[in-house]
Amino acid sequence: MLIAATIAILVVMIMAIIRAVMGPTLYDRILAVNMFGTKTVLLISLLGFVMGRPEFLDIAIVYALINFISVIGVLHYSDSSIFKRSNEHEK
Amino acid sequence: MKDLFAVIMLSGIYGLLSASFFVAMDAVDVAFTEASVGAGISTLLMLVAITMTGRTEHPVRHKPVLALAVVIVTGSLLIYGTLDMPYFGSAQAPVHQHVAPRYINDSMQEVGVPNIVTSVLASYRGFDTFGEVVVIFTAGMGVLALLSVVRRPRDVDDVASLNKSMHEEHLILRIVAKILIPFILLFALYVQFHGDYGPGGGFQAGVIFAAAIILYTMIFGMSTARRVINQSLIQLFAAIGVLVYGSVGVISLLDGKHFLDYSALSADPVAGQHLGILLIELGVGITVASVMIIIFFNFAGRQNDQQNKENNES
Amino acid sequence: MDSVLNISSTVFLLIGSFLCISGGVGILRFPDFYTRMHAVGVTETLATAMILIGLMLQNPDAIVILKLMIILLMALFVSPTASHALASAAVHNNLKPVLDKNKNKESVNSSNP
Amino acid sequence: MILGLYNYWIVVVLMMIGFYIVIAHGNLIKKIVGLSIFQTSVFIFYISMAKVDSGTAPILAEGIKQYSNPLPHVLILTAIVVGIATTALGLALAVRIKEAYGSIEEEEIQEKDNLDC
Repeated sequence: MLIAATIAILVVMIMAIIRAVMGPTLYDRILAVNMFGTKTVLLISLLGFVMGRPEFLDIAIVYALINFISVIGVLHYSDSSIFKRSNEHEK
Repeated sequence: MKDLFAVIMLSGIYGLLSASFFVAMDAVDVAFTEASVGAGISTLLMLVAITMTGRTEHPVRHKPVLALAVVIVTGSLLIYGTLDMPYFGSAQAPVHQHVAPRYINDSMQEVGVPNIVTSVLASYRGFDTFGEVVVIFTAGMGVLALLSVVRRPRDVDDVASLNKSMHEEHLILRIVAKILIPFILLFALYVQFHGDYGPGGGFQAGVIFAAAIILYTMIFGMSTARRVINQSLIQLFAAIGVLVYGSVGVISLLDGKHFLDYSALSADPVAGQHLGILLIELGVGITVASVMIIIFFNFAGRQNDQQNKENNES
Repeated sequence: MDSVLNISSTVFLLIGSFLCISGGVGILRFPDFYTRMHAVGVTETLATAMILIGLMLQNPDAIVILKLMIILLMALFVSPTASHALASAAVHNNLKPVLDKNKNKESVNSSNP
Repeated sequence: MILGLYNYWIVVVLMMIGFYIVIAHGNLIKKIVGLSIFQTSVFIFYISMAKVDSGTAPILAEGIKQYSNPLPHVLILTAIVVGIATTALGLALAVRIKEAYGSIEEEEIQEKDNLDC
């Protein structure tokens, strides 16, 4: 059962990568990366159980934190002036 | 891809993926580090850098056939070289015969720390780690020398008022960050001192600590963060971390033992090892955290500076 | 008792996996950014909660359950915040949703003269 | 079985992707991304060498006989943090180059240098 859940999460991760590569707008890419991050948290907690040593959930906690920080950071810096200018340029 | 932003997003995904690979390969400590470094900090630094250097790449003018040929030749030579290597996962490989069995079998008696990675990192190969810490310190100094800006006091007020207007926009973010940041700092301390028994240690804790400060800087603005964390104080801390590490070594020299031989620190050699590892991890943590904060502050400070200049010009 | 735990954990894991997959299909198939965000929102909170609860039922160890609770709490705190920040940034930078062409043509025209 | 060597081949492929990006692209930021891919391939090489079949993570616990090799983990752990520090240094250099030359494309920088001479 654990293995089935792991495989399901891997499939979803692949889908997120496809969206990150295709993503027409910047925000689609950020969304895909965010989703990939949360799925990684799940994958790591599942892997701990699959390998039979579930003590190492600290890594998953770090992931949840770092993922949040990086999404906020990406948004913060994608708001800066240079990006806006190049976005207008694209339009 | 010509859009560097997309390149950086994908490299962030690559970092996440390689960290989950490390978990699957039993390297929990490495996954811990890669999680906090590869996915978080490096993506952020690259983003700050491209806001300063421009977002698009110019098309390649010359044909990359030569480069491709070089790459293919090198790659096939390397693959030919792997043919003599031991198989994946084989327990008879030469790597597992040399010193590893001693670390696995004897480290519990000699060092008394369940996490073998920590005992090898801080005790058996302590000198090596000292070198790494000095390298990190030097890199921090290099960034400081390259990017530090002399700021005029008048500008700071402008930035502060600009930040105030931004604060009202990010109300929800601010509140959640206020709840989360103490938790992150506490978790960093847990990682720092639990490194003997589980995955963790000074390197990881330093990066997580710095990540919390970076979150604070991004949400509450550069000038507020500078008021909390003094730039010169943090430079002092980076040096103190290296000095703590080095002085532990010197103390054991003064006691007539080898450099970084912690059994000199206490009457009981195992207790001495515990104390030594604790002190050294503390030194590593302080240095890594302050160097990461220095790097980020300098990047972000320069970016703020550039934006202010552009605003003044336009 | 043991078999009850096992079966319920299996059920939770199955629901979680199904929600994950449906969210993954959503992120690929939905037409614009805002609808994709809806799909991701489903996987991020509900599916995460389901899978983590399923894992909690698998292991009787107290510290493991505590850590899983922390992860769950973090996920419930963090991902809605991140989604909110993402959506508000997208709205601020004038990213328009793709509206139904037949129904909304007039309204789009009237709002953008 | 020659297929037992597949981990090295993955490493070589990743390494060559990084290498190609470094030598074929003119943009300095992209070169740094390429370098970090190269770096990660080396990490993966070490970590995959450390893996032992049916071994678990090298943290001592009761009832476990086979551990993976801890030594490569130690080396890579420090290498990752040093890697981010050096990447930051490279990015700082790129930012300074942009300020001095107005561009981070290799060819444009060289043209400007030639004009100055």
